[in-house]
Amino acid sequence: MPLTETILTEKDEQFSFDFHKETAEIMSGGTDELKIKLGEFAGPLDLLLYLIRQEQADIFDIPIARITEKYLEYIRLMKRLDIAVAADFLVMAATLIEIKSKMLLPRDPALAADDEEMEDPRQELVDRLLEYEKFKSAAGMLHERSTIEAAIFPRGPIESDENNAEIDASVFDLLTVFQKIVARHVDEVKMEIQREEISLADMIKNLKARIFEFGEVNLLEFFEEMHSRRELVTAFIAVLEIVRAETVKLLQNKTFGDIILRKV
Amino acid sequence: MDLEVLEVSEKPSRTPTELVAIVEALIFVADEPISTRVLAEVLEEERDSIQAAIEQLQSEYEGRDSGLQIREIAGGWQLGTRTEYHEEVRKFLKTRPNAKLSLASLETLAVIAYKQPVTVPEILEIRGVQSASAIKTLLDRRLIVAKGRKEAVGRPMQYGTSKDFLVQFGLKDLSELPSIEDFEDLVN
Amino acid sequence: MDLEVLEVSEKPSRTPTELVAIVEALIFVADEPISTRVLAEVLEEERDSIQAAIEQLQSEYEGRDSGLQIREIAGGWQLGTRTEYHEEVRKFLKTRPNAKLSLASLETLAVIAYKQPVTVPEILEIRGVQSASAIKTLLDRRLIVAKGRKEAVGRPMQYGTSKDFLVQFGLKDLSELPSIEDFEDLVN
Repeated sequence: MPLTETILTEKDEQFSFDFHKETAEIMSGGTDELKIKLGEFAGPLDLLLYLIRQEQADIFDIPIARITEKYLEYIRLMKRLDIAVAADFLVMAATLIEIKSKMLLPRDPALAADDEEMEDPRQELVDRLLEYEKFKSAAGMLHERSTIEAAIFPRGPIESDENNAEIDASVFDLLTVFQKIVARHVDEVKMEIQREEISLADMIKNLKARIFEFGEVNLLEFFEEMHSRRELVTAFIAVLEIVRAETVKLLQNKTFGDIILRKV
Repeated sequence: MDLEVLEVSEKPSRTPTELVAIVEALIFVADEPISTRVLAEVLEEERDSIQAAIEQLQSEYEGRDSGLQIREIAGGWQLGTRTEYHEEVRKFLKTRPNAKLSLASLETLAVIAYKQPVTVPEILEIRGVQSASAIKTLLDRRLIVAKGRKEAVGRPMQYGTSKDFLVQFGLKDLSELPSIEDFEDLVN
Repeated sequence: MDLEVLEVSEKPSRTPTELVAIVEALIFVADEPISTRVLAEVLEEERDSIQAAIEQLQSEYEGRDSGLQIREIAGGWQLGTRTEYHEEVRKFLKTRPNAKLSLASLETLAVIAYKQPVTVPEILEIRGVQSASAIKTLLDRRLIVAKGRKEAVGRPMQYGTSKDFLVQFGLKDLSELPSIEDFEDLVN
């Protein structure tokens, strides 16, 4: 079933955004440059702010019809350029069209006179834009800070850094890895056939030989080779034993990343 | 002779110069920023003396135009190279600057830094766009951590910034971040 | 105009003070002793200038009674702490390992956190390895506490996580422990 978002405007003009088949009109212009620009928008609010600025419009008095039109044009262009248009961009399109139609409704003169503070249909959007823009500026500040920090280097490793083989991973990392491995072997366990099991001593010997030969061993790959749950547990204990007793370090480059056993 | 008195007087007596030197040595060997509190405890000195030693050390490094500097970061003191020499250092280490964070990741990080603890739906509300992959990136780079659950429907996980965030962005602590309201002036 | 001449004249021009600072920065970031030859190559300077810079640096460190020294080791230069302060350095390094948990302790803690209350034989069954020393470490560090005896053969002691555990991991209560489901959305 194609994922389609259909929006009706007051002129019965239909914008249909089909994630798979959308073929919108071609917009003229230097597409390469636009492609880069489009890719840079961090979200619909970002795009909207860009359009408001491009139109030199006042954020507190957004010309909603013109901005909506521009916004929809951009979405069409994104599709034309094969840039995946996230659902969030379409939700914003719908919001804009809704505001636009509300603005076109004639005001009830009786209500308007009574209630001075009748809400501008644009108000909520303006509030969101202002709030968002603060964080966008804060992101810029963070970017500057990280650029400065990247120019400062800490000292190189020294001897005392390595006097304990510890793992820099949270409880969650460890649990995730073990659960992943066990889950992967659940099916195999069901068909487990009686076979000669490798002893813990042999497992440790094999693993040591491998670390010695290659310098490092990817733990996930190593566990992958095990034929049964029991062998897997033996392998896991072997790893724990080696880390405790030997000059071997456990490394993990990123959270949920592969864990590497490396010779120190 | 009283033994107890002897024990009390065993508190290390160091000249100010020695204390400066020892503080320098400890800041150097520590593999993470080391706090004034830890220095005071290990050396059995008053925090004020430690603070004075660090200030002395900083001005020494400044005064002799050292290639290194002592900075306060993530609640502790750390030695690092001066920014002026980053080209030479990078050339020597043959490193490239870290992959920069995307605009989406930086925005998500800004929201988390200022609104922490904050949930995924709350981030969506402010950014107007799904931020799952940005959050994954930030977790991978250890810039954010899980901070318990929110007492709301579904008890969603909340996120906050990590110590690595302070280190990578050169902040003493979170209060060093400019107030989010300060950015309002830029907006208008 | 001759291009080659232009290239030659592009050699970096640094003041002696700058060169000293840069040499200091490179010795500091290097992961092993760095030789005069390597320094000369990276910085495109004469070996004599490098040698002079190092001598200058050494006498600066000497002159100000620094806690650090520049030593020649294995044909290269390295920054290290002065031997006089080894006692303090060692004392500091000894306090440090406690900050982190060993893999065995972390493993045991994870089992206790997710399976509590749990007995030693039960932990053995799950981990497949004796956990006595890890349990002792965790008890010493007050991360776990005894939670009464199990009504089973031998009435073994049961263990669970402590209040300190919650504090250290930033959890309000045990229900805040992350589960796989919390992170599944992000990983996809």
